[in-house]
Amino acid sequence: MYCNKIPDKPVDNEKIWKKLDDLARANSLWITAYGTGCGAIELRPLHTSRFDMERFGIAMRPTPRQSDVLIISGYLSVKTLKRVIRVYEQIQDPKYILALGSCTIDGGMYFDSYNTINILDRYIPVDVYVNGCMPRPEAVIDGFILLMKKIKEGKAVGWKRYKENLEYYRKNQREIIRNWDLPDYNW
Amino acid sequence: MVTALAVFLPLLGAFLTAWLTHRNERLSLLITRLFLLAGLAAILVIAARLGAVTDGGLENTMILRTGVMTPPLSIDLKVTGWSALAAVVVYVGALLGVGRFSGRIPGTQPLLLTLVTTSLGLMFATDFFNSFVFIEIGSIITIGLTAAGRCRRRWEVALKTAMISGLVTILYLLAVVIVYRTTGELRLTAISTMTGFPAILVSGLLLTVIMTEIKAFPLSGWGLDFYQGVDKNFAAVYSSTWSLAVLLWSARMLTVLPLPDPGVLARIGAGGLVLGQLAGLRQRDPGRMMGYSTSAYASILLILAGTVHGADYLSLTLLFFTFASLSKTTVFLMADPEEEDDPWKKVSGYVLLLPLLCITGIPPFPVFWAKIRMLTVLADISPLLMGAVILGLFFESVYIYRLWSSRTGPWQKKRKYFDAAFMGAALLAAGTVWTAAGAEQGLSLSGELFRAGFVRDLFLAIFAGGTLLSLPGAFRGGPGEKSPAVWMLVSGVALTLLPLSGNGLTFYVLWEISAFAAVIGVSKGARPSEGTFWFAVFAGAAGYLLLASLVLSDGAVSSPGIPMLLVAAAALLKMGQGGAHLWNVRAYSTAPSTMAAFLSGTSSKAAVFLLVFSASAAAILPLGTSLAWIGALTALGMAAMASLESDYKKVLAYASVSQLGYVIMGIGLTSVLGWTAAIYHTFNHFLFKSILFLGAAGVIARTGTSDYDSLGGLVKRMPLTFTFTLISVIAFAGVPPLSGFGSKWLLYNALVEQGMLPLALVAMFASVVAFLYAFRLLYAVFLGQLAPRHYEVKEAPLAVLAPQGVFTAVLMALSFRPTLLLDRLVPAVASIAGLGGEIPVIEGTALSTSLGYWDAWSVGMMVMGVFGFAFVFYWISGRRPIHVGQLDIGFAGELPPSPEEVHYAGDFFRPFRRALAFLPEIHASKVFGGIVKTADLAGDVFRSLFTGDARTYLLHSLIILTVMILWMKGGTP
Amino acid sequence: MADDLMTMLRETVEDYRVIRKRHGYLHVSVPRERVMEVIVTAKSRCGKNVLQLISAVDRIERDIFQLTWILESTEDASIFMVSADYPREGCKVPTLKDMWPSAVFFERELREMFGIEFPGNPRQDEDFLLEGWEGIPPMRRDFDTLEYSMKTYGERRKREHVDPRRLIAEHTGEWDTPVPSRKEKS
Amino acid sequence: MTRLLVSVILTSLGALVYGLLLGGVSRVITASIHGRIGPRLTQNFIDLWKLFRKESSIHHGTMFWMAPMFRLTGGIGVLLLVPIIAGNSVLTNMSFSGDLLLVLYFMFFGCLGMALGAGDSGHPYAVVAVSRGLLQMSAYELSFSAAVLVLALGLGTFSIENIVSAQQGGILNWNVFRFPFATAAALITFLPMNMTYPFNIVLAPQEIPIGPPTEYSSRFLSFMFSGRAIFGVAKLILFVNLFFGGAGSWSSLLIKTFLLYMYPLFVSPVFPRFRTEQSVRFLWFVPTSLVAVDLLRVIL
Repeated sequence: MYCNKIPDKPVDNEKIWKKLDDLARANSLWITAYGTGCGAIELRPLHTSRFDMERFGIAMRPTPRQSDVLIISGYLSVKTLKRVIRVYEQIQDPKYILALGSCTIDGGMYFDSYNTINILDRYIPVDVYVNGCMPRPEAVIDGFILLMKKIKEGKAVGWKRYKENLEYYRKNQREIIRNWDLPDYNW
Repeated sequence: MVTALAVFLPLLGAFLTAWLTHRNERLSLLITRLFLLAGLAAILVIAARLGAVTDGGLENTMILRTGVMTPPLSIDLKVTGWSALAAVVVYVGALLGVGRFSGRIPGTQPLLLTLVTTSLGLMFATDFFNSFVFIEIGSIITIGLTAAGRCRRRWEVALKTAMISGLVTILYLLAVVIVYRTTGELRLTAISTMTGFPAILVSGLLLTVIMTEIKAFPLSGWGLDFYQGVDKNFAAVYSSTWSLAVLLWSARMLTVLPLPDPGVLARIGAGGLVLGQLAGLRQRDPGRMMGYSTSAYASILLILAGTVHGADYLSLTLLFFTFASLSKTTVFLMADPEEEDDPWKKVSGYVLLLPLLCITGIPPFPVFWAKIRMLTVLADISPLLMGAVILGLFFESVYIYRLWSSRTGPWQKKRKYFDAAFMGAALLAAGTVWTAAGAEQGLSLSGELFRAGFVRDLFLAIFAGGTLLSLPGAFRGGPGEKSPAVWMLVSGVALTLLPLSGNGLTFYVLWEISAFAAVIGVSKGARPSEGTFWFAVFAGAAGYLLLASLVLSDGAVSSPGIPMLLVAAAALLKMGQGGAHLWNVRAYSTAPSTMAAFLSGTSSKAAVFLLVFSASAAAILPLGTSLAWIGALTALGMAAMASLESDYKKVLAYASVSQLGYVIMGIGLTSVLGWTAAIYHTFNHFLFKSILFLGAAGVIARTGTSDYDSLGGLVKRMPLTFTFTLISVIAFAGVPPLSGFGSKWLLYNALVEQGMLPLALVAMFASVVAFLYAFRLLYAVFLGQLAPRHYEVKEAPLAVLAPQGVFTAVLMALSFRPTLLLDRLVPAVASIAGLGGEIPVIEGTALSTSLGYWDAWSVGMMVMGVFGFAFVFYWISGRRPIHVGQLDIGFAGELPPSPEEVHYAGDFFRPFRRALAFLPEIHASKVFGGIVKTADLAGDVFRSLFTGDARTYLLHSLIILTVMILWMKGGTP
Repeated sequence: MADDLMTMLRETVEDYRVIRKRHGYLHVSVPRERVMEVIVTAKSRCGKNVLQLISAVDRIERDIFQLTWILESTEDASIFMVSADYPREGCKVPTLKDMWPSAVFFERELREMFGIEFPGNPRQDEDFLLEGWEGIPPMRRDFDTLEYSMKTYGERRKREHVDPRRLIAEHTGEWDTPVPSRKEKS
Repeated sequence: MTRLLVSVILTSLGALVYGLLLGGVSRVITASIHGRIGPRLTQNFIDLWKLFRKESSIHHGTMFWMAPMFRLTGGIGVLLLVPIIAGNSVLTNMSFSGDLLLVLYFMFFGCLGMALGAGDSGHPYAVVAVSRGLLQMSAYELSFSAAVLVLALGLGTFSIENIVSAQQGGILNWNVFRFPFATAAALITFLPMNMTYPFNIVLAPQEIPIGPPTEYSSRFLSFMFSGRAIFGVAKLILFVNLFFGGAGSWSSLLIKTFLLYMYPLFVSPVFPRFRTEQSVRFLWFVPTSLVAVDLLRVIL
């Protein structure tokens, strides 16, 4: 029922279009509209006339298949993490993760919760952290601009890291997700 | 001497067995059989000597004096060729039944043998007194045998019979007294000389006696109770001995009754036939059904007596009653008398079929030949009378079909129940061959009934090809189904011969054979009863309409006016148009799938053929617009129904009816373009509906279900079936470049050319709605999630796959080069006289009219080119995509619970239902339900006559007597 | 309504204790042997037809779980709360699933968070919020969440503390909100 | 033949560029209506390139695979069957191979392919959207084809070129003035055809994640985007040909299509979305009754 393939290690063999590709990728960031935590509420203003994220080519996509960026918006419970992993793996390469809020960095105010992860980096590769509890829309936009910069420079390679170190991430994920029933890789 | 032997041998046997019966049962039975056989031999000798079998032999006479004195003091018997042949049936019936009845209820052999003698005596009797003696003895024996066996119910029946017999005796003796007083004679023929009031009185009395005895409506009440309650084995013997004897005696009497106007008999008969059968319409008890059927034959006798004379009368009565009696005997022999509630419970409908079809007069059974001759005579006298008779016969066929189709029991294991029945069936079959061979109107397969030419050859190809290609899959039925191959072959051969038939009768016979072979084929389905019944009823109705048209137009398949109307109605019924889709849907969904493919793909084209060929265009013209509207509305309505249905085969059935709506539309336009469109679409429909149903056959054979909700995702397991289905779906949806677009293009051109824009709109809407079910069909069966229980499913069997491949190849060829067909079709259609409108021009691969143009080849090439380019471009422009699993879908981060829960198939077009909700839901089934209900109510009125109380029946007889006498009195000056 | 309840309580249980009583609000504590009886009667006789919540409090000092059933009436929105004490170890409480199907979910939650068993609830062993939790239930007070968090989710990063007031002070040159620090206050 | 091939390729490419550009314009204008700055004009090109150059993609089966090709073929096919500039022997492309009826039915080609792909993806929402889409299509095709049939009957031809040439000689000869009601109906159906508010029940991202293409990613999606852009342009040209006098030159073609494209923009941003049955009911009755007026005029 599920595809049991393990993804190949990413290879860089196309140099000709790389510059153009990175430019296009940077200027067309499509977000998976998936609110993982409290910070999702801070994303809504980005649509509005005041902040208008569309001017950067950023748009919301309702399905992970068509998007590039997954936003982890704030604290992440173990239960949500499992879904986040599935959604993240279903996004097609190249893909980026923007982590909002202190909770994603070090647990924030939920540092001693029995059910909230403390360091997001251990479970999925984060490209840009935005500090704050919660970060204001300006901060989020700032994070996006940073992400765009990283993409243009070819440094936003979290997805490559993830694929290269899949066993490491899987080990960490399986450590805390006790009823692990996800397939080998969520295609 | 031989005559005496023939008559009195059984009586001798009776004395012998009376002595033996309680001493040695087996010997007694053996002796009974020996005596009956000897009698049979004797009567055969007589029949041969009289030359009864040859023409004119029916009237040859042989007199037997049994005493030195003259009648009534001695018994004088007059044997004619006619009665000799009937006597053969009496012997045969007794022989068939004696083993079953007497074997089960010991001590009845003497009475049975006496009954045979009495029956023969009554048939041969020449004067009133002799007749009286025989009637009395016969009645008493009947009562005695009815009461035989210790059963309270039988006693009741016997008592009723006794009461009726008593009344009959009184009335009969009264009549005899008057006859003797007036004429001084007791010869039966003496009464024909009577005049004045005595004649009326005698006629009234005797007519009441006859109607009561032969159980004609409305005096049939006791007969119904009799057949329902009596021991079924005795009923078997009774049907072809005493019942037949009484019928034939009455047949003789009716010709000599001094009636002021013999036509009155026909009217009584016709009225009784219609009303009596209407009352029987809802009957569910098999025994009672046979009672109603008997009553129908009694009415037919009255009609014949009132209309037909001379040799025709003799041969008709003989054909009707001997074979009907024999059939009835056979039916009763199949009953299991131990079963009180439903003696036929364990019988499979299949074995009942032969005698029942014989009773309803389906060709080529003997009763059919009698029926068609009767109708021909009636058509000359009064078409109205003929209509009434056809209606009555149709009613009869309805409950007979119910009797047959509700028998779903498996093949009876105990052969002993069937030995006699098989004998009866064999005799019926022999009789069939004999009558069919000797039928006056010849069958011919080489006439010029239908114009030879491309169109006829095209239909020939459809019929032959469709049969051949549907056949391979039919050898192995689907889950729970039996193989319909034999019947498909019979039906298909009859269909194939259809275009070659040389006269109207041949056409009709082939049509009916094809239809009823198909009905039997349908009955092989997994749950056949409902579909079979509806199919049989509608096929029967279409057949009767066709028959009426045939008789009215004197053998031509049709001529303008009423016959054309009838033919059109028959064709519409056959194609399920205008609300008649009820049978299609029921039959197709319950039939074996290959049979459904044959029915929908091939057999339904017979109706198109009938419409295209039976009528000159001029004949159809007055009906044209109505036909076109019926077609358009059917196309739309059925498409909507198909979208909301969620059974694979039912959807295909609706779709089939819907697509045929376009054909009817095209024919209704009576223009060259319209007919070209109709015939082109007929061919297309033949191709893609065969593919679809064969595909369904494969799917159902592999998965065992036809329910959308439990299918899905089969493309991964049955890719070839999917490909074929996909191609045919695209074709029938009319999407270019496949061939369905061609028929649409032609049709719209024709419609706009005729200025029928509203019609074009309806057609357009129907074709858009067709997308709904087209997609749903593909999705619910082949796409979406594959349920785990279907993981092991294999590709469809080759026997259905290969024909699909052939059909698809033809379809593809036709799609890209429609001119292959149109090159010949257009001139052929253009040459049909009476079609107006412009003729489309074909240049190379392009087709054009004054309105527009269409070049299938270049469209096809363009699509191929662009698609190929896109494909190649995708292929070379990057990495291959990864094929993921069926549950690897973006499900909001969740793992989908199970494939079934993710598969969205139930109530697929719910908003459609909601959007339609404010419209009153018009269901053809409701309309038909209303008709049935009305008929039921009307039937109830007459059914309420039959209270089951013998006193009521006595009262009926007396009332009828009074009314008749008063009526005839009023009629004479 | 409250009078109704009081009457009922007087008739059913002798040793009940009123914890709090307001208009349309009654909270009583009853012995655990009688609690089901009280709830059933409250539903059948006093029209308390909604089960709002089943809550548990871990009173580790007294070594009990205090379970509270919160019932409400849809007629006048009055609330009736019944509390009962259960021993912490091997705590078994009767299920209410036959009276309120929704009780299944409350009971599953309690089972998961406190380890309170509800024999008779067919779904009590299904996961409710925590997927595949093992070990001591997290809402028990003898469960050390910090230790668990450290062990499971790793040591949190050292954080660099920045007082926003200092930032503002650096920017503007003065503290704009002179709030006394905790030390000064004490 | 070569000329035809070159024309076909250039037309398709031109339509792609024009379609994407129009999409950009519409996004900018919508943003302006909202009081936002909005994306770049070339945003659609960027998106397309990004999708096209994504590094991985997945597929669910053969039909899923082929659906974007179907979509592209449907778009290009309709474009090629419609004469782009009347009288220009090259830019009539393949319109010699069929008349208006063919175009009308060929418009289903892409939809059907798309629906099949969505079905093969095995995603329930994709199929829910297909169900809605087919229903809505059945509704708007009724009135659109009614309008077209009225035109055909009124002008006595199914040939698009003839329809265009019948409209020459003054602006009052345009079908929009000859058959105002039919045109109005057709313009109403133009909204659901382009899946704009209030008829965008198919791609309703908030209800059913983006509908049929919900499982499509990367290059598949880029093919579908291109197909949709080209199909959009083809529809514009068809409408211009049918109702607005056709195009005699490049300039008039660009102006007319551009103006026609702007029209939904001024309807859609201010409307909420219909429910499916509301949409279907509206499209069954309102535009159809409009056509009926012209139908009666033509018949009587």
